[in-house]
Amino acid sequence: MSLLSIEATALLYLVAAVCFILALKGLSSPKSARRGNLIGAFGALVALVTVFLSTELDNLALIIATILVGSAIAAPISRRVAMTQMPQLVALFNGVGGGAAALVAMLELTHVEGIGAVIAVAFTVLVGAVSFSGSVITFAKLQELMPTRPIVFPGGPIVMSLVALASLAAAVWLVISGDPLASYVLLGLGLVLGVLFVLPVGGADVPIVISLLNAFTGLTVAASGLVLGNTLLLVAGTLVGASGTILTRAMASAMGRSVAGILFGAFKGGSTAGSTVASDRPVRSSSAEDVAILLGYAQRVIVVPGYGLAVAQAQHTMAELATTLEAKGIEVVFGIHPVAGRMPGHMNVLLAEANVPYEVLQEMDEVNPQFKTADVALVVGANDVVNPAAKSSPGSPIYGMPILDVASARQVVFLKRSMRPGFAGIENELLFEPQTTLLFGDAKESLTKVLGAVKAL
Amino acid sequence: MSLLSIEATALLYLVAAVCFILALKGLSSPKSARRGNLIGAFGALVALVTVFLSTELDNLALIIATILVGSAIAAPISRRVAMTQMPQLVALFNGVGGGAAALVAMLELTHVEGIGAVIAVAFTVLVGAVSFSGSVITFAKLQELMPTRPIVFPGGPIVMSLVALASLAAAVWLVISGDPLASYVLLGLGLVLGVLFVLPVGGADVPIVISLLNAFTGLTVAASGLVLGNTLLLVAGTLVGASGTILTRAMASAMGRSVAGILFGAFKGGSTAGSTVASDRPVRSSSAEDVAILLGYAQRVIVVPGYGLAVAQAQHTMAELATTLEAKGIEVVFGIHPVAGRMPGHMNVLLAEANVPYEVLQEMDEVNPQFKTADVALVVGANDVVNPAAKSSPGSPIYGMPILDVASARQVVFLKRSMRPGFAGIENELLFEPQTTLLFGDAKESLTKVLGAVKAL
Amino acid sequence: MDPITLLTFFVLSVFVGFEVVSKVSSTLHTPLMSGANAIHGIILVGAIIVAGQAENVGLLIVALIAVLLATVNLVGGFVVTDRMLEMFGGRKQPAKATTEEGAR
Amino acid sequence: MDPITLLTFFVLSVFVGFEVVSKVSSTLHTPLMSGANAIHGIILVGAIIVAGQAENVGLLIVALIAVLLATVNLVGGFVVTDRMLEMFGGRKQPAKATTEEGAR
Ligand SMILES: NC(=O)c1ccc[n+]([C@@H]2O[C@H](COP(=O)([O-])OP(=O)(O)OC[C@H]3O[C@@H](n4cnc5c(N)ncnc54)[C@H](OP(=O)(O)O)[C@@H]3O)[C@@H](O)[C@H]2O)c1
Ligand SMILES: NC(=O)c1ccc[n+]([C@@H]2O[C@H](COP(=O)([O-])OP(=O)(O)OC[C@H]3O[C@@H](n4cnc5c(N)ncnc54)[C@H](OP(=O)(O)O)[C@@H]3O)[C@@H](O)[C@H]2O)c1
Repeated sequence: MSLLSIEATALLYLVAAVCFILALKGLSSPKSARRGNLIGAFGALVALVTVFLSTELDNLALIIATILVGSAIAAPISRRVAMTQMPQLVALFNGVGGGAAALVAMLELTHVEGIGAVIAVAFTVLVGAVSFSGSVITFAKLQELMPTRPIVFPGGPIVMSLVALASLAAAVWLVISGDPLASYVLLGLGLVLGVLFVLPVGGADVPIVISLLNAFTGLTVAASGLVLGNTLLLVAGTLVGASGTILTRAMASAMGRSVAGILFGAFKGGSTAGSTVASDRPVRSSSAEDVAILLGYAQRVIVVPGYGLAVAQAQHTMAELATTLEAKGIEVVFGIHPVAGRMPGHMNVLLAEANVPYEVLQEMDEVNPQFKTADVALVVGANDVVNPAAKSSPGSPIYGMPILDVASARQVVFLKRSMRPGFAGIENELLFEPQTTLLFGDAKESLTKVLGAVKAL
Repeated sequence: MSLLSIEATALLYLVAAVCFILALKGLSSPKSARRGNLIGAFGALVALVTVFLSTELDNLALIIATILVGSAIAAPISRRVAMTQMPQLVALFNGVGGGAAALVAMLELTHVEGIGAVIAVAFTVLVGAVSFSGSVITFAKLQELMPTRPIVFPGGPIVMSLVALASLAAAVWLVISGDPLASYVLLGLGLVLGVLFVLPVGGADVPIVISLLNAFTGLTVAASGLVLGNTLLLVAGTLVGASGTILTRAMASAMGRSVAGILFGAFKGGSTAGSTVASDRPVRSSSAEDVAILLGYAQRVIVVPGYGLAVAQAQHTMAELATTLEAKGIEVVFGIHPVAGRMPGHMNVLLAEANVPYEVLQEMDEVNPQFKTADVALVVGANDVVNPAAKSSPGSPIYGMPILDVASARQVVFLKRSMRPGFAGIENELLFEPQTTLLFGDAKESLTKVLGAVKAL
Repeated sequence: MDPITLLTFFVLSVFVGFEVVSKVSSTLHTPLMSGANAIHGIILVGAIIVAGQAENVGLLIVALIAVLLATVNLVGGFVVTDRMLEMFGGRKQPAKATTEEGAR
Repeated sequence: MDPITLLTFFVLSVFVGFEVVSKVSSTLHTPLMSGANAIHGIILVGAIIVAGQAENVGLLIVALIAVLLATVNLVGGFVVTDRMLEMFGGRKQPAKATTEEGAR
């Protein structure tokens, strides 16, 4: 149908673009974030209605059916997925977006005119493919379908460089010849490149890579806008590309890392996964019963959750333990480090899901002065975010990162499985301090035991 | 000449627009402000070179000569003007810009096609004229060519409404007929409107009005861009319009006022100038010699400069007094309130001009804790920024504005001419406190006397 | 549309994107990422256009795959972000939340 | 150029303008105002164009007045802002300033 004039179409697309800007604006402030997201969704709706009303489309029924199928797949998954699996779902959605952009550009190849447009096609196909396969690998890593540690194989950097060069050659071929075959080759090489690109990234750095691939997909959508001469795609894609770039940098710096370091760290040897060698220095470990007694006779307990709590899915058990302690008149608060866990804000989401009331979740700045008066700091699957090396040893990779000051609590209890270090791969001196006790084991199992023992007190 | 292709021209204009964006970005952070301004100037240069190289221009010699004359007028004035006269100069420059936009639009009237463009012409002529005459009045007020107090005459609001309606009618006439005569009428009405608009604004509110007129001029330049089909004018003008709007609001809120209140306050009676009735409650006043003794035997003196220091042009005398005291081993610092004086940052500029070294100029947050240990707080022509009513009386117009905590100094000396209140028009209880002494007279004269007496000690 | 116009759109959008997101708190990084992710799902518009112009069955199939992928990106992205923000939302108004809970 | 393109430029520039200036400290209000003021002096480009196309002496005189006014706005604006910032500049690096003064 062409119910809309060219002007009306352009105007409606502009409205959609403004909605997207407002969405991003809203999302960057906590108060307006949810409304911002809804404004974005509204903008998308406007754009969809516009495309249907303004363009002469064949295969209308098939298209609409496909959209319905897509929605029927995406909506329930998104609604049902556990909070812990959010990051991989976001990665997957990002990947399919990149894939779609690559396919759209390939299909437009035969229609475009001018060298500029063909360059945009080549860019979109290559980067879209990288984004697709890279996102699939991050998905697999986070979903633990494959090992989360960096995967490095001998000659990796050389293979990577060769594939990158080959992709460049295919892109040039495509631009010069306009041959569809070249676009298939480019697509294939892009897919391989994406895999090689993400394999050497360690599990905890994955969120940063997702954000980077997100920015990539944004740029491919912008390039598709150039190819199709569609202002909305251009503006929306560029917005995502630019804000995604800033966001990637912000995320990296919030955890004291550099983006280049993350991407090439594993190649260069200064791996992002750090050492995984367990220390053999003596520590004081104890039983679940001992920990239960410590907790049961405390007045103030501060819980510090971390990556391990998320991995062990122990948030519900932890919430129950907190409720049980509070029923005994013990004050329990949670100290949330901004980069604890797998993704920024992870702990807030996880604990909110486990119905931990908001007022006991405290940000780092709020909670830090309270450790002095706490009887027990219960560190559940966290390590780097409480490591005093961040303050005291200038050489360490986490030096300068603000940490939770658990060291000033009267007693510190660590729940972890072994003496292996955390993400940054450096030893935590706090483990060897006299006030520290360790309870070894999976966080969920340990917490279940402690919970039982506390109830039995 | 048409040495440049259409694409090259558009590209260079885009470069200039980016320079302007970077200029605004730079100007909003202290570290990069100066560089930002230079980037902006570079952008303007690029744009000028571009217009000469890309457009077929008659009268080239005359145009260049006029530009040289304009530069020869503007540069020396700008370079030589006293810092105290900055605000009026900015107002004047803003006004001429608005005037130029109005003239350009009028001249284009015969060339434009389409109702949209004629509407843009009407807008530019009207708003440009308002901006021009309004700025001239603000200039006259600040330069004290006319009284700075709000000028209200009986029936003012009615006259204003009539002129506004007439302008609207002329604009409609212009849009419908495209008659140049209508544009002259509109120009004339705009000039009258600008005068009526600014007359009722009190002296201290003038900076906010300048900022508002600045945003207006920006919008007229944007509209001229529409008329001429020039992207650079459109983008640059819009930038200034949008940032000027935000800036106007920020300035108003920094001094606890609302923009609407400022513009219509005088009409509604809740005037911006506040009361100017002198209080007749008893105070302790003393002689310059007494003040000199207080200062000469102090260990720490904190000087709080304000509007009166600027009005009296007493900054050089104040600086000399500070140097003299420091030569006697007395510690002197200046406490700078962000909205002290006539314009934001006024005191910094004024005292920097008088060669007061940077390290003794302290911002409000730095200096406030130091009043407790100060022997004398010397308040020179300031009033509202030290008025405790901002903290203690919720009803007062300045309630909630952060103030300099002079009340906690051992002795407080006020240099002012009378018992009249400051800008906000409310009595200052601090004047009646036991630790307070007043020295009446013009700030410059009083300081000169005190300086003489200190030297004679 | 001429290239410079498109370039201008691009440049202005870059500034908007940069400025809007700079200085966001780390707590919001994930929802912001996921929200931005949803926005680029608007490639669906492009996928619909190419699907509507597909000249043979092969091309149509590829185009419909693109439509499917883009739909998943768009719909899933907004839904997942909304769910995430639902959890964040309350956290920011502890006072109100407490009252509500007290009222129950 | 078509109206919607111009509108798009306008809308994007509004966002850029808003975002860039929001949250500026009050100390910088005056220089920022004066810098923005200088930028709109770019109306000089428009004034030059109309002066170059003036068809008779009357129009030319008006156009040249516009050129003069715009030049004053542009040149004066940038110079005044630079002077103001020169004074501000040092204030922000007290340590450096002190060292320099000590060295003399
Ligand atoms: N939040 C983010 O956005 C983000 C993103 C990327 C990277 N990072 C980085 O990740 C780190 C996060 O710090 P963190 O303190 O939360 O984590 P961490 O330093 O990585 O420590 C996690 C601890 O949990 C333990 N653990 C793992 N699985 C467990 C299980 N099933 N049960 C019990 N314990 C378990 C580990 O020890 P065992 O192996 O001995 O059990 C380890 O000591 C920071 O370095 C941060 O920079 C964060
Ligand atoms: N900085 C800005 O950007 C800006 C802009 C607009 C408005 N404002 C407002 O202006 C006020 C500034 O506060 P402020 O404390 O600096 O000034 P203020 O409260 O207006 O007080 C100025 C004082 O200086 C005295 N004075 C005037 N001329 C004098 C002279 N020649 N010699 C000696 N004293 C003289 C006046 O008393 P006498 O008449 O008795 O001498 C008055 O008490 C605030 O309310 C602020 O919101 C500031």
